[in-house]
Amino acid sequence: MPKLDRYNRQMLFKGIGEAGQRKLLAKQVLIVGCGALGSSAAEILARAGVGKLTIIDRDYVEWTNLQRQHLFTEEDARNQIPKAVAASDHLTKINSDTEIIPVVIDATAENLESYVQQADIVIDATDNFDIRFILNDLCQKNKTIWIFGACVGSSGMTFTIIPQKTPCLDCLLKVTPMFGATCDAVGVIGPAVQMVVAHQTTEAIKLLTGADDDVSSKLMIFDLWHHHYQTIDVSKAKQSQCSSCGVSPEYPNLAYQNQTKTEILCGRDTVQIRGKKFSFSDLQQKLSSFQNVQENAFLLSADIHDKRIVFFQDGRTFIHGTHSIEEAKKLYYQIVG
Amino acid sequence: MPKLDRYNRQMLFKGIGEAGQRKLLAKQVLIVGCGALGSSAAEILARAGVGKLTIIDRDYVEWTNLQRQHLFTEEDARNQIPKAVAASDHLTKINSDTEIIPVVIDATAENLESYVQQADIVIDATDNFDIRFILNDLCQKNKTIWIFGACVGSSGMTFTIIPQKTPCLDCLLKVTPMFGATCDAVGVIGPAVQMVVAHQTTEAIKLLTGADDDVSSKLMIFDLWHHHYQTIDVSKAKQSQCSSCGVSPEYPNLAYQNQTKTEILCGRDTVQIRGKKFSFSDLQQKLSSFQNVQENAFLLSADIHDKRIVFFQDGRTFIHGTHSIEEAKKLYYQIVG
Amino acid sequence: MIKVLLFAQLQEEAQTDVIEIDFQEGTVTELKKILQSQFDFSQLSESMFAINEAYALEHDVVKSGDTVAVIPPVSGG
Amino acid sequence: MIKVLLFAQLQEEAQTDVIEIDFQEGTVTELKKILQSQFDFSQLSESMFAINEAYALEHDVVKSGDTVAVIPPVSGG
Repeated sequence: MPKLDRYNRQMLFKGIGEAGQRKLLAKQVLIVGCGALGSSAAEILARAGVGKLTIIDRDYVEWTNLQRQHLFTEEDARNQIPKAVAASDHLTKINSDTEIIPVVIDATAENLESYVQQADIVIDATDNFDIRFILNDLCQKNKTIWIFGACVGSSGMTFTIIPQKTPCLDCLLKVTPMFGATCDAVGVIGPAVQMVVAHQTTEAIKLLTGADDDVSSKLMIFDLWHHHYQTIDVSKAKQSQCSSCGVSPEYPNLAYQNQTKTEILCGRDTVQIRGKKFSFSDLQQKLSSFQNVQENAFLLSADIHDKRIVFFQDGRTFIHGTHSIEEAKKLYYQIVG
Repeated sequence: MPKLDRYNRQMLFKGIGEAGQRKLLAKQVLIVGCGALGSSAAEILARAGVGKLTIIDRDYVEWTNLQRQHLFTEEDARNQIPKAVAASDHLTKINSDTEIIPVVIDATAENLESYVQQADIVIDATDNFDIRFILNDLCQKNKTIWIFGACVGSSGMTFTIIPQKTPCLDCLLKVTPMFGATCDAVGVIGPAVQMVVAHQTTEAIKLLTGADDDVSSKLMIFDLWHHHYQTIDVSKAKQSQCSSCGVSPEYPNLAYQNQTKTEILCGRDTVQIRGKKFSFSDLQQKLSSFQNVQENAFLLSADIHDKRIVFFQDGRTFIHGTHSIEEAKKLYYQIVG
Repeated sequence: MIKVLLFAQLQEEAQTDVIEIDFQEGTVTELKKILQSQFDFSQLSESMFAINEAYALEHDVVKSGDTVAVIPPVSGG
Repeated sequence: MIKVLLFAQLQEEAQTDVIEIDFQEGTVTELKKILQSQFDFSQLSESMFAINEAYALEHDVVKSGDTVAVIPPVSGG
């Protein structure tokens, strides 16, 4: 069938029309993170016919993801497929017109910038504030709109951050939180994810189709279990002296770049080590005496007593079963020598 | 991994916990309709670990569905797989613990009742008021809770109808609408679908896990494009003389059963004829002189000049490309003789 | 002044999602007549009305400052 | 009386999602002190406050009848 016909029900919607659909097909969206928010946002935008989606994620599909992370199947968890790759495989079957670029990296201030520069808009589907503040600076620096989103329990929130217009994340959170509630610590229900994504993708579709005047200027927060829904006017939060979006920006999250080579993945009972790249064949020899060695094109894993070690091709290693950096490093060096 | 572990993030949520998860795994939900609302509700509930989902739908996957109907792929549209079957195939890959029963029938007052009786709750994912009023009567008669949902454009609404407690659909719509706005006539955007489903499935999960006190008693209506969100107290609408939920119910939509053998599928440019069951091999002979004959295990279709005819195994036939019952019947009898 | 929120197909018929009307006090029936006289609505008689997020009957009173939601039958799914 | 809506982890810490407080008039800073004295909140200083759906600064005034939303940092995704 002709390319446009499949979007008929979306073109019938007055806010988009055929002209809006043609714009969508020519646009590029960067989705940072491909967990619950990212996989669902990617699905909605691919079905809607966005021209190109770049999906960045550092992690692989696990069984506990399946309860709320759309696109992924039991086979993806069984084979430990990186989330960006698994999402790309499923999305291609849903809409072969949309170009999907899966990127399996640990996003940093450095490697993220070129992706931000290429994107028409950025969807925040990350799970920690470190990367959100980096994204905030990068988007202000490059004058790119990004759509903040987060959820936990039965609650969630979203806000569209428009450079030179709305407050930025730094303005809103004057005190940088040490941590925020995570799904891994306090749980989350699937519908809360979908509610955040419904708002993020609506605003994205408005921006991509040129319906800028209809974009919400408010921060939306809800609780589905207890029936709260608020849309908050945050214009007052904008600070002219903000170090990220103010008159003399310094982009602190890019300048004082976090050099940590090792970090605890919040609430995951996992430590990530950024190290040298090893060949998988070398590693396989070293792991040969351990249990449950699994390999696919993207990662190699094994059980080391009560812990599990996972090597990625980009030089990162996950040690599952500990939140002690010391213990994780000890185990890591036992293997790589 | 042990059966419960994959639901860890949902059990961590205080409103559900391990006790709630065990209840979910033992529950049965009937989803009537497997278009946009139905496919997404089924995905969320299967991922959440509902024990058994029965999915009823009379239609097959078409290209224009893919823009907003989750689960389905281009291959499903290419092969014209019945929606209930396609959904079942995908859901089984997502959660093999959930039993999925796909039912390819045109739901009527008669064939629907036994499914309603078996279900713990019913999700409305239909696309017309005829079937919703039948569902309303069946659920009142059998004291089954059903969750009304509908969407169009960037708007949608939902309301949980609890027998002997809330108003029913008849109470709310005192004048039975001749028609309601359909996605096929005025379009719909994907996020509006997800917003309705997020609310329907949250209420479903509350009911299934025993969190009845947290169930919303309000009718929710929204418009994502124009940022409206209202939760309406409809308790005043309940009528003691209602013919469906009142003191002397008559269930008019079951009693005066719609005997139409032929109907126009609203906004679809399609006529449905309920006729005799023919063997597919007989039909194939009759269709041999026509273009583009396609067959799968569930249906047989062909182009007849500028129209397309689709035979289902249960004796129904769709004539696409007309909304004239007369013209459709003429074509039908030309083929079946 | 009252604020009238229109949903779904009513928006297309009125070409807007919010109408402000100079309405001091009157019943829902009276408001319906005014709306029907100003716009070419096809399904106003089949629509639900809510005043300040409470379902309203024909004789219920709308006062200046109220927000009225008008909800037409929506059958898409 | 004011109504305080709590979101996400604050609900678990207070064991409720809505608190009614006998509060006549005072700043957000004063309200925070009262909340912190009554409940064992871990992230109140990092939370956003909104009065009647408008972002509030420390010196903004909360009056009887207002609805205050308290929004802690949420990082799940």
